[in-house]
Amino acid sequence: MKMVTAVIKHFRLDEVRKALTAIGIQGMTVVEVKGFGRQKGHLEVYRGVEYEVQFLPKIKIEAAVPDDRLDEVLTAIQDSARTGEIGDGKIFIYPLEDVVRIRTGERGEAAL
Amino acid sequence: MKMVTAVIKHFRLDEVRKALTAIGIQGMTVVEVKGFGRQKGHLEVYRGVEYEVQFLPKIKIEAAVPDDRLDEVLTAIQDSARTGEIGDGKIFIYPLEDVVRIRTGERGEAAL
Amino acid sequence: MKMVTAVIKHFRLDEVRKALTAIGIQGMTVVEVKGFGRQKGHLEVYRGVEYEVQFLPKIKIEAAVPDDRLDEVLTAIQDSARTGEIGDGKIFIYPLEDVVRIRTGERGEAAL
Amino acid sequence: MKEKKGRSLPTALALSLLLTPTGAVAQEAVVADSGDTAWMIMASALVLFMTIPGLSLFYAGLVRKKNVLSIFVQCFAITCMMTILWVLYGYSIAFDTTGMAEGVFNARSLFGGLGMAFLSGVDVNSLSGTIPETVFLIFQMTFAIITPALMVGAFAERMKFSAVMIFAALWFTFSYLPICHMAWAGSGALFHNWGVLDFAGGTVVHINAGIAALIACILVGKRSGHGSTAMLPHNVPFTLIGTGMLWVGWFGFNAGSELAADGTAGMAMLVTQISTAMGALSWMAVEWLRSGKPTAVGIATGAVAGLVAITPASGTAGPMGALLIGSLSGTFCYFTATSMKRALGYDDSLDVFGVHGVGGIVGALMTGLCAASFMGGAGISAASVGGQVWAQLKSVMVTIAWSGIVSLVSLKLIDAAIGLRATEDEEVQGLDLSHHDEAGYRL
Amino acid sequence: MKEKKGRSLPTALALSLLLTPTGAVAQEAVVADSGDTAWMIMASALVLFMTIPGLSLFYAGLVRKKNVLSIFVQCFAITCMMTILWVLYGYSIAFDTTGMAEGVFNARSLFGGLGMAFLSGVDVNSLSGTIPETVFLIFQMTFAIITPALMVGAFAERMKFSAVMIFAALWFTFSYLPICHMAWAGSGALFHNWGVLDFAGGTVVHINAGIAALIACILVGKRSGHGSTAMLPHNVPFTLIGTGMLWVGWFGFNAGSELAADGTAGMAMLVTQISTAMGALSWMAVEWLRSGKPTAVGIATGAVAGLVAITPASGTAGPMGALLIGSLSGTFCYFTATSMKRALGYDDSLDVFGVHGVGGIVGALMTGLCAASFMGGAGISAASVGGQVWAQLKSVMVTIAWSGIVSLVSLKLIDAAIGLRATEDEEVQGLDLSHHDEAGYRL
Amino acid sequence: MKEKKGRSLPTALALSLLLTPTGAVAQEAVVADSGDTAWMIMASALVLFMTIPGLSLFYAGLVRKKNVLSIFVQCFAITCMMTILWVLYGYSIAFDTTGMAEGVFNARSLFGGLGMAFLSGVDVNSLSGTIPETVFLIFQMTFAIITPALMVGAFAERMKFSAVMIFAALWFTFSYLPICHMAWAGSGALFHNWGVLDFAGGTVVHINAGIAALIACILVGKRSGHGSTAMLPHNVPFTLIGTGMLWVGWFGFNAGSELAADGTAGMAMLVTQISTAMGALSWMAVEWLRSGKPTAVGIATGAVAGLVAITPASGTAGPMGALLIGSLSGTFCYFTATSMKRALGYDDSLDVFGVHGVGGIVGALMTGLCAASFMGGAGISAASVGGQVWAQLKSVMVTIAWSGIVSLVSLKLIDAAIGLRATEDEEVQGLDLSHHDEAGYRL
Ligand SMILES: Nc1ncnc2c1ncn2[C@@H]1O[C@H](COP(=O)(O)OP(=O)(O)O)[C@@H](O)[C@H]1O
Ligand SMILES: Nc1ncnc2c1ncn2[C@@H]1O[C@H](COP(=O)(O)OP(=O)(O)O)[C@@H](O)[C@H]1O
Ligand SMILES: Nc1ncnc2c1ncn2[C@@H]1O[C@H](COP(=O)(O)OP(=O)(O)O)[C@@H](O)[C@H]1O
Repeated sequence: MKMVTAVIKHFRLDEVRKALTAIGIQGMTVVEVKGFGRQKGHLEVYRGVEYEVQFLPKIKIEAAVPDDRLDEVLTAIQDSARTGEIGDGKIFIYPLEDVVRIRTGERGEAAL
Repeated sequence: MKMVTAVIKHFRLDEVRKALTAIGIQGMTVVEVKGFGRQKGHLEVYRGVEYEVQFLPKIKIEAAVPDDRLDEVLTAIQDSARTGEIGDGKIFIYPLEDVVRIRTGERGEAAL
Repeated sequence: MKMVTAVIKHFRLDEVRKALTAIGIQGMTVVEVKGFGRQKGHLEVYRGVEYEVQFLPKIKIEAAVPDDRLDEVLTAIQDSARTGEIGDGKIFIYPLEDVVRIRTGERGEAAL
Repeated sequence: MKEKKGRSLPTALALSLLLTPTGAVAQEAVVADSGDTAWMIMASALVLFMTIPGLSLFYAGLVRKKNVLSIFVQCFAITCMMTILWVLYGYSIAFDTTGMAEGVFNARSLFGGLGMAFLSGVDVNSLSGTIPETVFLIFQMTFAIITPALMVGAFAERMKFSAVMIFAALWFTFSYLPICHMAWAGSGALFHNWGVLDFAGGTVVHINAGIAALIACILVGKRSGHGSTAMLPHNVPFTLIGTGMLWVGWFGFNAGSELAADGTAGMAMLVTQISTAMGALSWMAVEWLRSGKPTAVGIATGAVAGLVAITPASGTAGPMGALLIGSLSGTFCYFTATSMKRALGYDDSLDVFGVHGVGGIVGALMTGLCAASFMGGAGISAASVGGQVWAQLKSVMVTIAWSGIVSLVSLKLIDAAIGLRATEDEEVQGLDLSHHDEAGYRL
Repeated sequence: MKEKKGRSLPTALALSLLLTPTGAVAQEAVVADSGDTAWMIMASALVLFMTIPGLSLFYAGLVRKKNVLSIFVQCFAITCMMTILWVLYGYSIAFDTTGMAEGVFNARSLFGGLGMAFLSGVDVNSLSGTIPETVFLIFQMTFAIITPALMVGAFAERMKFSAVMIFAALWFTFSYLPICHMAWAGSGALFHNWGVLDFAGGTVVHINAGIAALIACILVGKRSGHGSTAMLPHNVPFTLIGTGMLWVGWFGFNAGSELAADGTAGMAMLVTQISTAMGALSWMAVEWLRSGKPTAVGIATGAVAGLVAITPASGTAGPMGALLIGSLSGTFCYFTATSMKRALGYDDSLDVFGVHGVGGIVGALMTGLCAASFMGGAGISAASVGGQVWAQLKSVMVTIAWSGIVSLVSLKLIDAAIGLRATEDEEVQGLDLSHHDEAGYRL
Repeated sequence: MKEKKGRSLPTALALSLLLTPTGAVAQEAVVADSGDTAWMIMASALVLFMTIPGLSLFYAGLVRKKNVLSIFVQCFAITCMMTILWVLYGYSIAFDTTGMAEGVFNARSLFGGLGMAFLSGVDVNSLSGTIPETVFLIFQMTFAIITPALMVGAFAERMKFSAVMIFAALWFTFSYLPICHMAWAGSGALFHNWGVLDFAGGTVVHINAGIAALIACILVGKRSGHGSTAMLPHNVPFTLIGTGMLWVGWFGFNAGSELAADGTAGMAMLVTQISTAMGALSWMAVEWLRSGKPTAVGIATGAVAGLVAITPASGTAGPMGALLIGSLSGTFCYFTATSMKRALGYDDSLDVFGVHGVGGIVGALMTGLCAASFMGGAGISAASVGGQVWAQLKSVMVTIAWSGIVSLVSLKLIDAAIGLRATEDEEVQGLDLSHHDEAGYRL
């Protein structure tokens, strides 16, 4: 199994959730994060004082998926999260050794 | 080493923390997340307007553990987090290559 | 590639960010977490009522890095995050299978 | 020379009960009374406080986090704009009585002239009854401020800021001012001629704004995601703070409408307190029974429903009437804001129509009944209750029709000219960032 | 016919200093005074503002996030319920003077009859001294509202909503009304006969509520996790906003208790301001010395301690007395809310007893001393200070015993009938979700 | 004996227009007027409300989350300290008129003596004009409270708490009290002799505090990270709530400065409302044009700019003047707080100088013009406008120089003694935790 983690733009969450649900991904976990990437460094001015915007609000989605669904999932996320502008985010793929469903004790892909 | 990550119900945090402490787990990191899983999809009504509850507030616990403590840890979490109802959550087990304690520079299991 | 995850003290974030930027790390993702570790257990009193401080506010930084930059990155984080006091935090190194840049579809180290 | 404007009682009632003393007072009242002035300065401050920050907080707490500032900006900008428009021509169109005569219907029964535009004729020494005219006109200004601000809740989270401002200006000019004139400009004004009782603004303020709100939320359309995404309040404590401020400020609204610190003001305050308590308790009770748990937003909304409904009656109802009005309003508004809204499917974001429109109508009609002596009211006879209720009903119908048409036409025009709605993207991002370039919180 | 109720000075003092002018005023006062009425309308608004939103905010900020709405709902629902109970029978039991006579002790020294139940006899024209009776009864109503609301802080975060409401109703009926009557119903009332000085409610409001709070927090039991889990304020700014509102509103409370806009009202305002400042500064100083840093919640609580303690003395103390009262109260309350509470181990969540109970007792006793001329007070002689302090002490003891017993019995009854506490699960989840089906914030 | 202090009109104006009626009133006014007293009690409450919680909220919302409590603590502690200092010697130095005579310049033209220290001579019966002296001195106290509190915004987020308190005490004593005396102590006082018009505190409050703020923010130094890190408001709704409270409270400030509930108070209220609306609208308009979007903080700051600028003019300007003053102030302050601050590079965290300093100067000068009859003002002739503006300018220069020097010397002394700034670590951690051992929120 893989843990697919995507850092995306805030307002794309709904699209991505729908795209994943559409291809049958049953679960995911979402957390608000702050991102620092290429989309950095623009100067802003507030009340006459300049500052550099360093961290931008982003959303991180984590979805554990069976190995054979990986490509499909990546495509779904890419398509739904892309706006074409810098800061669209990244997807990180971690190896996952095991999963346990707490309620039933099921393990592995059965637990997804 | 493994990184054991559990997505659990909010009000179970204290139990889980106690259970882990009881078996000698010294450290963990906790973050508030929003979960989307099977426990989804119920309709609610607010002021006459229907909506689907999609994301539920959950707690994610991360604890790095030595390989030989893994089973014990999984059992402890399962026992303390289970309510028997849908939405009890999941445990994800990641391989962990190394750990560093920042203060001392210790690495590996010694750093846990 | 590796995913380097560091749990650090709040007010060290800026230092760590600078240290990583200085060695050319282009991106990172930051999230507020609560830490439970050795730095626990001190009693405080509020309005005449005692309590044990269990969770301390911490910052978790995640940075995906190419394998060959790993040591450099670890040193940079250690140096910039260390205060020498308990609670300085830990670094966890995860294997990372792949990375995708959403905007362009680039993969692997090219996507970092 | 200037007569005590604004809150004239209907002829019948005035004749039988109040004409002599009022007349007497009016003739003596060549000097200002410092006690009345003190009270009316404070009453005006209270009513302004209802809008900023009261109503702003009440509404701001109910929207989603990403739109919190848009509510504040709209309420504040409306406050500022109405202040200026009131000074320029509003006061005159509402209260210029040139060309009016008791019982006569003519164009001046519907709106005043421009003789007092730019506040011409008002100086430090002008009086209005026993208070300086400046104080009277500020008191009335605060009503002209809060009324359009009330509508903001209906099209919250999606209407374009510029369109909000233009709509507020048009509606104020063509609906608020005429209805205010019909109700409160005294002899010769339409509602006055009919003997309508509207002490503090059931028609002028609540029905007027409530209908406009309904039309607007329909024309602007539903929020995107309505009916599928949760649009829950982001800061309920704000709503409750706002409720407290509205409640306390409403004493200025209702008891202030007496324009004097006297027994009627005291009674207005008492019935306001009673009706509000009953509105809140009845909403709480119905909700507790129907859904198992009394909510905080529920008790707050019920209180506002009680406040709204007692408004027109506050000068003529007694404590018993207030108990009745409050309970009815809490219950009716509960069902409008839940079952009825659901059945009809319009998206009145913060239930402006459900509370102000419906509560206003309940109040305006019940005012007729509760003025009766047998209800402990100020004293119309049992025999004339029917006639009074009929007069009330007529004023309600006129207000609904007038405000509805003005709103419809104004919104259609604005839509054609510049569009009513924020774009989908702006809406998803939130009006705070997209329209005001600011985030509400960095917590 | 109606005499100026509520704030009669003790016989001795009245005879020596004030009887003649007061008598004179009472006889002339056949007409209302618009200035006094203006002030008393506003004073009533200010005291209501103290509860909603003032006190609600003060308390709401101090609890944990998951219970923020429960505080608001309790305060609002108590406000509504007390309004109605006051109208139904409260005003009558508190202020009906039938059967009372100067110096005579009988059942009517403890509570009034039901002759004015349903506000019978009150109309637009009734006067109470120089103000409409409606205004007097609303002013008093706001006291009857805030007193039970004060108790909410003691059993916050764990008591069942229905039990809170029933307790508030029982305690209001059997403890608030009698103590209010004893203190303020005039000739023949117990405290009046003793010559007790309680200008604005040291016994009636603060000790009364403080003792009930102590009993209740003990009987309801500690919050689960008390003594091990942190139960820190979730929104300190709310507490500070609430403090500001309480402070400003308290001018209505204290200066309003004069029932007129005159020199005594002005002096009451002045001593209130001074005592509050000293309460805050002394708490800040002690905290700074003892724990190294002055906290925001500390300065806020110290201010409230100063406000509480000056309350009974505000009509008779001078600036010097206010400096003394404020400093003592800030210091005493600091130690009660920290060291003493810790030693005794009860869980008075928000220090209602520590501030209102203790501050009220300090104030009630010091009122005797600070009324003395040599303290710059309103004028009892040095010789009679001892007797005055003794009278004060008696009233304090009666209030403690009375409120303690009523609270104990009421709570035991409620516990037997429906239980006092939320379940463990409900408490862990938070009362907002478990009792009111709502979350405070979505930030 | 006591004359109506505080708001004497300049000699020329008084002689030509107002001397006779004022004189007449002053002679009759051996008794208090309950209406004036009612209003002034409320006006005092309103001005206190401006500081706690109004200004505290306005500022607290604008700082970063980690410093929110430091703002509140500073505002509250200043409120308490000023209360006590005012009672001890402040009132006397500001308003003791011993040794003063019309037109005479001597030491007493700059500050009063200590004859009324410890409020000696003030009792329940003392009058000041038609109101109790206690009420007059509380009203003035609330001005002495808010003025130093205004400065807090300039050195927010970095100045040491102890240094803030000492600076506030020194500056109050050596700058606030003298300028207050010069402007408002009546015959013989410097600004009075010059015929300066400062109805409610353009020089005394706003320029005085604005200059001190500028000096202080320069001497304390920039916040660490200034110019690179974002220092955005953490809670804009708080700032807007604070704005609403300031706005409403300002009626107490301006209309209260009439010390009576009369036509001038009414007109002061009206021009205040108009100027505020124009201040907000003009800031909004300029911002909309320049940066494409009107912000919430912008409309709020513009409103405050309008309030500040009308303050000195509020007793003499008419509606037309108010439109002008508000628009100018909104525009000027916008450019000061953005372009000019950027060009000069000082770190006035919350634009105290930009709004109070600049707005105060605009207002003080325009007061001269807008008092002219052709501007609809209270009535100086076109011919004397030049002289009036010159008098205004002189008072502005004196205030700038005086406050500047006092601030500079005080801060240098404090710096030498204990240091002005929190340490770098404390600043990074935030003043809430480092100085007050508390976190603002646990959300
Ligand atoms: N090396 C990295 N490690 C962890 N997170 C990263 C890394 N690089 C980028 N991110 C995350 O991805 C987000 C988007 O990256 P960015 O470089 O701004 O845009 P893009 O991927 O479109 O070029 C960042 O805000 C950050 O949260
Ligand atoms: N595939 C997944 N990837 C990541 N997180 C998941 C996944 N499936 C479930 N979760 C997390 O686990 C939580 C509980 O899952 P759910 O399916 O609701 O209940 P249960 O595991 O008891 O059947 C979800 O709210 C979500 O946060
Ligand atoms: N085994 C662990 N798994 C996950 N996170 C941990 C673990 N141990 C420590 N942490 C995190 O690291 C932080 C610092 O650890 P702590 O033991 O307090 O200090 P130190 O590492 O300096 O000895 C903790 O607050 C916690 O967030």
